[in-house]
Amino acid sequence: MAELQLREAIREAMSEEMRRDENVFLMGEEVAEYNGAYKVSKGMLDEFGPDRVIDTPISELGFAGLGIGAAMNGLRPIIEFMTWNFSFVAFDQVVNNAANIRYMSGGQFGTPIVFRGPNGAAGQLAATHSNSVEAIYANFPGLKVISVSNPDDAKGLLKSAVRDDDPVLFLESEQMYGLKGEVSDDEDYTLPIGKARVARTGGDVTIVAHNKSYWLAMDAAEQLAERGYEAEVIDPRTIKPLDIETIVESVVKTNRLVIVDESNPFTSFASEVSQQVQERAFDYLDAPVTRVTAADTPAPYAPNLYEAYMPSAEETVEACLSVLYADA
Amino acid sequence: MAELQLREAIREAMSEEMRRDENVFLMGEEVAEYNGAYKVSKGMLDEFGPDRVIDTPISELGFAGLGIGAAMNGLRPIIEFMTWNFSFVAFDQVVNNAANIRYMSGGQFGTPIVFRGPNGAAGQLAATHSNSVEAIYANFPGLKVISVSNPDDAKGLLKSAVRDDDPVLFLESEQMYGLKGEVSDDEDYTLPIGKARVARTGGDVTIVAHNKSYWLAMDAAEQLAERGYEAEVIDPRTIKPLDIETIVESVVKTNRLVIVDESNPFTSFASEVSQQVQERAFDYLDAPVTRVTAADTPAPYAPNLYEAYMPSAEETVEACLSVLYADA
Amino acid sequence: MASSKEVAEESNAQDAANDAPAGDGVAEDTPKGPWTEQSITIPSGPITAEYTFNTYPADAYTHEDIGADEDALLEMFRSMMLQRRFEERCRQQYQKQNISGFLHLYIGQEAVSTGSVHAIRLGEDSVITAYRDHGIGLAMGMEPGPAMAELFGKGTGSSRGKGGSMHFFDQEQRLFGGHGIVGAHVPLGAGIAFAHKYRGEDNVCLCFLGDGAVHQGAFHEALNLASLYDLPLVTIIENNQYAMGTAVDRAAAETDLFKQALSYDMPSSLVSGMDVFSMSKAVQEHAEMARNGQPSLLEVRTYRYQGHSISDPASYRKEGELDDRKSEDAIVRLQRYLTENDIATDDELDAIDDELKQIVLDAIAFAEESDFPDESELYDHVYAQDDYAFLK
Amino acid sequence: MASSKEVAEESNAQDAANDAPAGDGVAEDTPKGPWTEQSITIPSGPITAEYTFNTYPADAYTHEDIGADEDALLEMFRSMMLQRRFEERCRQQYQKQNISGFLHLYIGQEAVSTGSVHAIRLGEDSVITAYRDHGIGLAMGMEPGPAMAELFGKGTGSSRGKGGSMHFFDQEQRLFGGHGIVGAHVPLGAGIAFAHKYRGEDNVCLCFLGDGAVHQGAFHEALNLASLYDLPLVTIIENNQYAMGTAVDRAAAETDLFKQALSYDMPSSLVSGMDVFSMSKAVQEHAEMARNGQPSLLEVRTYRYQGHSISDPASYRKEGELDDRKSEDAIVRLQRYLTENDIATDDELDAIDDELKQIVLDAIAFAEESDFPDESELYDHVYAQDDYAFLK
Ligand SMILES: Cc1ncc(C[n+]2csc(CCOP(=O)(O)OP(=O)(O)O)c2C)c(N)n1
Ligand SMILES: Cc1ncc(C[n+]2csc(CCOP(=O)(O)OP(=O)(O)O)c2C)c(N)n1
Ligand SMILES: [Mg+2]
Ligand SMILES: [Mg+2]
Repeated sequence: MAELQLREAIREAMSEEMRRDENVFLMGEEVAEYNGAYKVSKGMLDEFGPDRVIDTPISELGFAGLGIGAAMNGLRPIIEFMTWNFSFVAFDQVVNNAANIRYMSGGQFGTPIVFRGPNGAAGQLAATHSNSVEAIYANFPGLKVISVSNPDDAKGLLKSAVRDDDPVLFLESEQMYGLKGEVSDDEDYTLPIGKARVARTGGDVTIVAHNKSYWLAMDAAEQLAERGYEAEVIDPRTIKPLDIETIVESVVKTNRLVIVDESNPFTSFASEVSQQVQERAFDYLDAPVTRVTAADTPAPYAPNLYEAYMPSAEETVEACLSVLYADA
Repeated sequence: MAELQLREAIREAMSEEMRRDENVFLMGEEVAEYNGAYKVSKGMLDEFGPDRVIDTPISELGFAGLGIGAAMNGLRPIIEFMTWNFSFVAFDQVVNNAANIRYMSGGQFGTPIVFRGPNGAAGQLAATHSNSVEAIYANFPGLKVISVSNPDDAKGLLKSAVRDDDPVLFLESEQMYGLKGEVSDDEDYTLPIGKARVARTGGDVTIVAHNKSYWLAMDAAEQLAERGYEAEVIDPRTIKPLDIETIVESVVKTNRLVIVDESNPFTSFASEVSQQVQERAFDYLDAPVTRVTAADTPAPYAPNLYEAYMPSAEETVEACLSVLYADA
Repeated sequence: MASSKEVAEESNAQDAANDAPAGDGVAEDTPKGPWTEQSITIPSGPITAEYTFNTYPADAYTHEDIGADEDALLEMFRSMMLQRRFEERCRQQYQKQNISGFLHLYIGQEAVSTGSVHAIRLGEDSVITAYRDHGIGLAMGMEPGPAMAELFGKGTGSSRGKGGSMHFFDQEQRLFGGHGIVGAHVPLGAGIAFAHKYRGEDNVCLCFLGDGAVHQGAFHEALNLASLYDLPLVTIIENNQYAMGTAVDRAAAETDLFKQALSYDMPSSLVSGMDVFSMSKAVQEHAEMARNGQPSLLEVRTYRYQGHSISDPASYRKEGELDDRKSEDAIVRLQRYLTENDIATDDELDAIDDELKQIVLDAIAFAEESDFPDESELYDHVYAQDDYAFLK
Repeated sequence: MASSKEVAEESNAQDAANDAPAGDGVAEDTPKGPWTEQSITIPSGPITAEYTFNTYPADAYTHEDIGADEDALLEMFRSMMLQRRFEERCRQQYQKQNISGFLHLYIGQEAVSTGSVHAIRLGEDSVITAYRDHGIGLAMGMEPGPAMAELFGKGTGSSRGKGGSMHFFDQEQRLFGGHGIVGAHVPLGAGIAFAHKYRGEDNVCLCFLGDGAVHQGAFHEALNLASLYDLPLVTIIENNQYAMGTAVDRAAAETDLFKQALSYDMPSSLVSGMDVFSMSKAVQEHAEMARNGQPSLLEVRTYRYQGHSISDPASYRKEGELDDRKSEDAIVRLQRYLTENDIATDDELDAIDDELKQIVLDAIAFAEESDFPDESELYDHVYAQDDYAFLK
């Protein structure tokens, strides 16, 4: 084990996979000469050279599609979106091409590709630069979506994503790139796609939260503990395929579920978890499944509005208390 | 009242609004000389001329953005997507520009624009031509999303959409364009955006269904009636803003909810309705909210696979019987 | 060959002389550092640039010019004729409702597919196209039976009945589809070429698109990337004059589509799609360029005889236009060439035609007799791991 | 003026002579019918096309040449100097953490904004740009106070604190933003121009974008539409040599960005962005073309002195490159012109500078003293109907 920043864990995963398999390459804006807009790929150009660590023009639609074509022809591209906001100009390539080609070709061609980059709001970046995309992409069959909250999961899941034969969307976080944590240094360290992690056990309420929201949930759990309530915190890690069994198991025990998701609420991942849980654990629920999300507004710039916009540990505590029918 | 096809009702709404307000124009692929890929705009070029009924190259990203810019500068564009599948190449324009400009400019510039076209699967058109987009777009604050099931609603709601000061996405159906129904011929006939329609009253189970699925629900309701169960069928008509009150009111009465939605299930509109209803009517639900959707796969071409892929009246009946705890 | 690129470099050299912006071509040779090599000093006089584009007109080449022996010529005839007979039946089968969904026929454009396939290393080089894909599929050797079965949506179809008309794929022959979103497959073509180069193979990718697809951003982004990375890609615009009901000159501000290459410092040529020899010649020369690391663009002028899809009456044509174009028919042209040069007699060609008609009837029979896919296949091929539990 | 367009038509006339594809320009005059006017007969010889691009070098124009009297000249000086002083303080305020999010400084490019604004009918013509928007905003007359307050995220900000640095808008002066997604505002520019034409106004839209934005499909689709519909649009590429850390010649296969116009049958010119006179002259002439229904493209060669954003050390520059460019500084250039031509003394200019510095300090004071927006404003301006019940 070594202590790494999230960005270092991601870099290590990419570098190890590139050493292991020469069909793996990294392509994106500023990934090579500039060492990455957020320094995730720092030093990789030096190690792997310009044929495998490739700078692109600002052409997401073009290079996302180029990656998919390369994957159809035997390579395993890692395509970096500087942020997932910019994937919207490449949306058609991801949802119509990467997702469908295996199916449309009757299994003749696969698209083993990883699209990765930071997701969600990252401070006062305003409306067009604060999108959370997990729900939108997870709606499309054929795609797998991963969203990580810590360096160890990032390394293990990114390595699995690169080895996976299907298109995987890997969501990171700009504000967590500096986050440190213990990371396995096993060159073959992989984590299974589609398995949630029970990060904290407790019998009173279940909190499901991924990416940055996971830390709000852990913070809220601490505050609840001080009030005598034990929250079970589950990091789904994979958005799709969703490990609903682990979540249901917990709800059967706690009879209460709060989902923290920094996306806009309407048709969000939180809505999906809620629907699936109430369908499978209806008789076990003692309170409505409750979500804590961003406001249903674009992201504002002003610091106070931005704070009001984002979900918080406090709101999470309140939501838990309300499903516990305890007064705040 | 006159009996019109869906396509005629849409045409009448557009033509009346263009006669009323010269700032309204229609732009899209094949809308003018060809009279529309599905003949929705038949005759409009003759009436309004090439300056107001405008053919475009196959440049959805370009002309969607052109429409938004024109809206910022005082016009009221109606942009036709030949089908909503093709809106994915214009995705960024719709979700980042149309949706956010009013907010980002602090209210200085609005984007009164209507994007319209057929949505959803329309027969054996395979994976890239069968997308249902309502959930994806409704996730974005700043957008309004309407999906219609009949000519009268289409006319009243499209006229409201054109007069609305915000961007409205208007979802039709290729397979319903020939569907006939009585339509008001009042030149000022508008229906409020954000109001659901209770199409059939019943006390045993509530079925929420929009667009083509509405007809599956009505069919299912008939079959249930024969078995002695009265279903209440609600057509939300507006996806966002959602008229949750009308739905909750019904569920409070029936204590059971089935949602029919031909989209892929994960993070679908059905998931959102389910989440909101169980949050607001938790104590009234006698059974889990149940959805009937397309399979969680891309749309296949083969007729038998396609049939298995799509939701059906039979599945809807089964879902209702299961929430009624009656055996099929 | 005189290519726009070389000339462009000349004219740039000359630009440089009157100290205009330097740096053209720098993208080709890896720059010494990440910094700009461009000057911000603007030359005083106007800048002029001259470009030359090769042309490949009809009736300009003999079979020796394209290195085709007599067997190869008869193969070309078979290939074009098979496409036509196959699609004539498709129309009929659609009316019989054995085929559903969209059906876009290639009739009239057969010289483009056949000439291109003749020019490449079939099975090693790669090909990708849009939804008007029956012709190229058959020209590449897809079996008529599974092809027809795909249109019928049968389990024996080339894509197991999952794709239909718009999605012909053939892993063996390296046909990468069959794509339905206009222009969206062009970046895929660049990626397929990228993989060839990445592995150090000297194979190329031919990427076909329609005249209407030129107006999709994807086309432009892909061409810039192909040129920037020196990808072995030949991008071939099948300008059949219409995009659905929209004439090419009602959609393109610059109606000479081959000039699109100028923005990407790429050679381009203009080719007749009504002569299989011209097509083969052009694709041979440009594929060769691609093998040497120079991507290029071809604009092919051709014509579709049928409507855009089976449901289109094509009333947008000018009166007499269709007959006019049909008088250029590529199959008739080759037929004439073969007989006039005593390579084959009309009877021999008729015999081949009869044989092909029978092959198509057999394909229909095969499709009819085949079963629809098992319902469980709905959940196959969504992911590599079939039958994912969570799907159901 | 000799424009690429006219020459293109010449060369096409000549093409036509050796019976090359006709139809160029057809897109301009409405075609008689929906059918194609294009020939599919391919000319035998190679096709050549020659293009000419006007240039607007630095130090080539006097103030009379651009119709500026002495007051106007001093206005230009004030305008450029205000931008620079304002942004120097922005940097400092960012370090003080009064400004957050992204901050992209325009320092070095002031002649582009000021020259362009001088060339148009301010308040009637329209302007749209990307996120590096402080300069154009101030040049168009946005008040420094509300501008700075926007950067501070205050309720008195020009966008009520909702947009920040990337989203300057001014309805009064017709600045349509301030946009953050690279290239995505270019179609908006076409649409703004479309509305001017639709209403029969003789106003134009200036659309500024960066050298990096040329590689977005949106740019290409928008230019084709602008040319096809004859929109009063002047598209201005501010080629400041870098897109973030990527030099223009590491991203563009064709590094002469002005040649992008060839694909859209549009005139284009190359302009020095380091001389406010050259900018004004170029925009005047091209805006005039636009008023007459001819859209065009300008490539402006300029340079940003700061990093891409406040957090960028800009270590990708060549050694000495920055000083080299700074020696071309547009403000110094105008200063020299004013003094050498006895239009103003150094003291007078210093006095103006001092005054501007004070204006910026007052703007900061205004921003500091202003309140943050009321929390309820989070839900305002999502829709025209404020405070939609369903939002909360
Ligand atoms: C992005 C997108 N927009 C619209 C369509 C609908 N559409 C299908 S084919 C077609 C015309 C394409 O014409 P062209 O590229 O010339 O190819 P051709 O049909 O002539 O072979 C259109 C508009 C689509 N499939 N994809
Ligand atoms: C579609 C998209 N991709 C990536 C980005 C991230 N990004 C912001 S600015 C920038 C560089 C743009 O350079 P240029 O167009 O030359 O403008 P300049 O910054 O030089 O003014 C990039 C890549 C973005 N905002 N939008
Ligand atoms: Mg065509
Ligand atoms: Mg730049």
